[in-house]
Amino acid sequence: PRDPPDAEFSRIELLKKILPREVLRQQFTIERFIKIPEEVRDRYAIIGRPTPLMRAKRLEEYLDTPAKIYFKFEGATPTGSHKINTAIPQAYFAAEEGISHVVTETGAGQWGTAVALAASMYDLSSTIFMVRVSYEQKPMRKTIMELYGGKVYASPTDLTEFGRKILKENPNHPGSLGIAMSEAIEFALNHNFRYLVGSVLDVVLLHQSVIGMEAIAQLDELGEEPDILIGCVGGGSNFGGFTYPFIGAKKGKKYIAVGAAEIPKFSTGKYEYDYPDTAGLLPLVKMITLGKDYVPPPIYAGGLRYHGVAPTLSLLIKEKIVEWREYKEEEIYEAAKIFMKTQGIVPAPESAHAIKAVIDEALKAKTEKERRVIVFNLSGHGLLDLGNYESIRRRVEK
Amino acid sequence: PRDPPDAEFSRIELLKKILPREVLRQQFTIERFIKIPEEVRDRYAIIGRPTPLMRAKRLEEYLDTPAKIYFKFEGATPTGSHKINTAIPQAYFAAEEGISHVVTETGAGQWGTAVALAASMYDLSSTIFMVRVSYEQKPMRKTIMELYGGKVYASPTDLTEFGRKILKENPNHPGSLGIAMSEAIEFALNHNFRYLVGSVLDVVLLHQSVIGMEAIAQLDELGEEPDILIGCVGGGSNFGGFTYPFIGAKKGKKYIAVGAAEIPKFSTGKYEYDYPDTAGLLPLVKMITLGKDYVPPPIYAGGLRYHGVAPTLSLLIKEKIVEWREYKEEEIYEAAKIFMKTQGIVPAPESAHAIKAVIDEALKAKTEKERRVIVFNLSGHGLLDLGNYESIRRRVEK
Amino acid sequence: MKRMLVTYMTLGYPNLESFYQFIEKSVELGTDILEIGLPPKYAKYDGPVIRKSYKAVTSWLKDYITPLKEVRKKVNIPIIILTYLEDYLSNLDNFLTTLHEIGIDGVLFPDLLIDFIDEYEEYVSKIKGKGVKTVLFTGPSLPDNLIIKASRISDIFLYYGVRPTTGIIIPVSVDSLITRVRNLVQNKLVVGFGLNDFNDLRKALSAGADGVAIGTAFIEEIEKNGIQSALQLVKTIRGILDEYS
Amino acid sequence: MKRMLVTYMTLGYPNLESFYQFIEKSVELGTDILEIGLPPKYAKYDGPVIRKSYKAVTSWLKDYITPLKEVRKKVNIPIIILTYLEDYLSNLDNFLTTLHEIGIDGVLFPDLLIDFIDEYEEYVSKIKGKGVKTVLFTGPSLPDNLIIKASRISDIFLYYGVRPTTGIIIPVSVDSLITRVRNLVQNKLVVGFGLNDFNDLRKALSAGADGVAIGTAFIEEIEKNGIQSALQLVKTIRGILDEYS
Repeated sequence: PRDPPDAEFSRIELLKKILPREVLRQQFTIERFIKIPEEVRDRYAIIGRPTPLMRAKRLEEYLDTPAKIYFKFEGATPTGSHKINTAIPQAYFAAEEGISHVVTETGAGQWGTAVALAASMYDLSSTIFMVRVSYEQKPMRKTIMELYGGKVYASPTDLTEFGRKILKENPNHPGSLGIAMSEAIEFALNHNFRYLVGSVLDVVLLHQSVIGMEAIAQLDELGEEPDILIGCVGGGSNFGGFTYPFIGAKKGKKYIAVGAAEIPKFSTGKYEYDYPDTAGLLPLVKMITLGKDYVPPPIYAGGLRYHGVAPTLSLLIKEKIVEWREYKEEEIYEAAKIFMKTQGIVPAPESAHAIKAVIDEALKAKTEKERRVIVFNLSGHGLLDLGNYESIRRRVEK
Repeated sequence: PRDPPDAEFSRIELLKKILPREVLRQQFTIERFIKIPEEVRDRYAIIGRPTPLMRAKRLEEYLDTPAKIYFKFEGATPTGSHKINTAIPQAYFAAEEGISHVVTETGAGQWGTAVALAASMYDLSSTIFMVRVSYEQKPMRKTIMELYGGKVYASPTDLTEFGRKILKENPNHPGSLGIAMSEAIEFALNHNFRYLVGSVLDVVLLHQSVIGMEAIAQLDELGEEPDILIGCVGGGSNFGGFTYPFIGAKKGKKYIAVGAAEIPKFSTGKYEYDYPDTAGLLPLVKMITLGKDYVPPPIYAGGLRYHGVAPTLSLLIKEKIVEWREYKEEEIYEAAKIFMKTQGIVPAPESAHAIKAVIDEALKAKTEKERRVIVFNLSGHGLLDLGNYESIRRRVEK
Repeated sequence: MKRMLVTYMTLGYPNLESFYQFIEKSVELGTDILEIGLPPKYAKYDGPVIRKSYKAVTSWLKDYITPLKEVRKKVNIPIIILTYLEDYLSNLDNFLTTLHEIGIDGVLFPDLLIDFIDEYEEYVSKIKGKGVKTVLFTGPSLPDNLIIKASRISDIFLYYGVRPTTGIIIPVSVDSLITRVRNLVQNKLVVGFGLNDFNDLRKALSAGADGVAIGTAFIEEIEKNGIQSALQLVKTIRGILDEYS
Repeated sequence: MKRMLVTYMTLGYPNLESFYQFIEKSVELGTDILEIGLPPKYAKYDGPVIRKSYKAVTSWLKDYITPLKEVRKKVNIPIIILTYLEDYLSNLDNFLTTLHEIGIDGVLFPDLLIDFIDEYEEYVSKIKGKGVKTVLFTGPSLPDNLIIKASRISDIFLYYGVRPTTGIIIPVSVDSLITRVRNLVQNKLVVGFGLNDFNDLRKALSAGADGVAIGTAFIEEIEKNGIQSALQLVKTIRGILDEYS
């Protein structure tokens, strides 16, 4: 990470002020293995970890493939996605430091939900700045955060100087992730609260590696050797969390990162220093990026609209250790429907991207008559994304 | 079951025409154990059975109780509730009989969702008559049914004579469960399809007993002897499915059925012959009932608004083998919030009734200084009921 | 051991003349016990065929005493009256005395163990006290211990209805139902309710039923093809029963 | 074995007179190697304190050659120039030749292994070819095998920055970081980047660092309390280093 040229303030210094100390330590650690504190393991057990590793038997049958397909189901956690895996340790480290309150921003709401729950698990208060347009369009996400005890505000708010400035210019400003994040950070700084980060940073990928670590143990128990590992990429935390343990243990022959064709970062992104956040408050990191000011089209998988790729994953892609795919949302929707009808689970639109790649690889295994073992991360369920499904249904099936 | 006096047609004969043959056979069997067909076990595995039996450790800590609290989590299935447990075998038996299409009605949508998925798992078509007012107010439920491949109609429809008659009288009729069911049955009869039943009937409780059978095995594995078993009661199928195996195996000392104080069937219902369905199309059964024409108030736990109690459960209550409780929705809401904050799971509003009783029993164990083992059935998650939570929040927290 | 044929007919169906003819001939053809239905107000546990027969006769049959006397005169085998206790709650003594005077052997109230379960023993004493035998009606929905108790006090035989209602062939596993109840019952076991399928009949006998009660099948046969055809059915069933003797 | 003190100072900070004074005295007080920073256009890997010092001097310091010559005259110990390769891409040969002529011992480009990783070996050859030593800069974000390779070709010592930037005390486990890298490195290992906490300093030495590079701490001290106080700090740190000799 580096500070931008002629920075008015040091982003690295800001990190130090807003992140829980241990989170920051882990961000910059070089230890290969970090013990999960007992208090975090406890909470992991409560949210249902280890999550199940399931075989997609009916999908195999439907595709008539010799491949075996397994998936790690992160949607089995109460908040319905992998996000909780990092929210818990981050909240814990804040609590350990004697902090009473954590703050974050959220767009579609998954991350905010995870933070609200994680905070409640350590008896912390939580404040979530939710992009106004989502706040209005996704009232259920607001409800669930509040049920978990989170205080949710439609950003821009008048709680921060930054928010007040924007409201003054436009009282009906719809908000943006960048604005919400700026407000969250300002709010945390002003009150000596701590800010929790949802993706991209190494420390987040580290926490998410519980997914891959569990999956390795579960496959071992089944006596399976994985050939292909697949995940979708928003910022890269579910993908990294799932695949890095396999890569590190030299398990698997192929790792496939899947993105949305509508946000073509793998195919057209540049590998350069960029801000991980649209607000430009975090230090620059070297990554594959479409530029922080890139305006993504409104695809139905909101979580994949991120402009960059986590630095470590960017490097693995540059080094050709990880392959990538990009699919169009019509293809994704078809893949999601196949999965729903065969396996019953409504996948998160993001996770459906992984499913599309799985289907392609399974059909390739069929053509090549190879009994490959394909394992993918189903990073979340789509029960709170049915509105998005409805919108794509209208577009695709009209 | 009996036909009503001066019946124009025999309800028992109707059952024979609309239910899959094997479903009817199981309804009237006296075998204590019925083998689950391999093809049903397969699908159970796909939907994640056995569902987890989890310890509510943080709830115990929160209540500071010497009791151990476990719960069977039926919300872990893809459709989010126990309903799928009977939809699968019913769809299977229809498919086995060579039927191509199954039909049902749905109110809030849980049952319709389960039927749509179960049908898709055996490559059957499905038609679901959804009460118009729910169809309009719960569009996400409609979306998920359609994603599973179900054909969903807002009832009353012009697809049936019954529906046409009602529409002629009032083209904007909001619909009712009774009307939807009448349409579903007429539709099934006209096309030689089969009708699937969601609760109350013995055969449904039989299918649901997979919950209790699994729970017994899971507790055995943990070396736990249950003292108290608790479930909520809508029609009685999740309660019966969960507790009957324990009662039959003489495991447990106390069984508690929990209902809503707003629908006071346990406290004021009569034990008499009544129609299990508001349409009056099914045979009369002897049960605790508020009368099929009882109009329940609009509480937030829609699934508990049913007027009766499954006949077998009614008898067990009359015989004082099963105890009952009734709680007001404000109490339920508080219990749900405690559970959410301690265990992270948003319970279905129905299941939250069980949680309230669990909390009371755990506090009683504390007062009495007894290390009791309390096990309850968390029959579903509430992720698709957040609108209901929002509505009760407004009422209670205003 | 000879298996019993319990032949049911609604009193006066389809008309008095044919009714008497059917009764007499069926006895000749091997009926062991006659079961005669008195139309109740609400035939809770009867299927549509028998209900229709009730309806048919109640339109003209106002007096049950005379035809019952006539039947008693014509046949020597035991006669059991099937009707619902519910209709006689206010004048049970009277009703029983009348039956006794006519020479009817017993009564079968299908609602006794279901709708009057809390007081059934008192009713049984009362019935027996009036010199009338009582055949108890049981079925799969009753608990085992109740069936055991009922079988001990039931006169002539214990009636076991394999289906929830008469005449509607709900798919049930007749053999396993009967194997199970056979082990509970020391008394003679007569099986009925929807046994008009010969397969089911054989299954019931193989599984140890001491007899079968047939009703709907005869009424349907009369309805469709007339008395002679119904009597032919009596003969056929008698033949099947005798295979198991 | 004596542990090395690498003392950093931005060229000309806070003014030429004080700068010379600090350099001379710090060598007297036990500095083993001087590291002198030439303000770059974009100080990517420097923290706010050092960045501020760059800013302060660039406002008036237009020529780096004269003051460097002066320093070279004043001290005998090795002098390393810290600056960013990025700024010299177009005139690297020239720059290196100038340094060599002045008598500078070596250069340290912190961006070499990060931003020019694909061509770093060519650059190292080129630098050495001009008679200038090259001290390679590494840190925790570089892969082990790169650190091993770099340590083999780094002159004088291998620089290891424990934190992502200078002067900001990001919480890292200094001891485990150094224990780990110590096992990879045969060369002398000098540790820097945010070592102004004595605890961290001791941890680094205990874990096997051959020396430490200190910069931000001196600049902050000058800023707050003046040159004498900064020199006092040099003395203190020298003392700590000597505890581990």
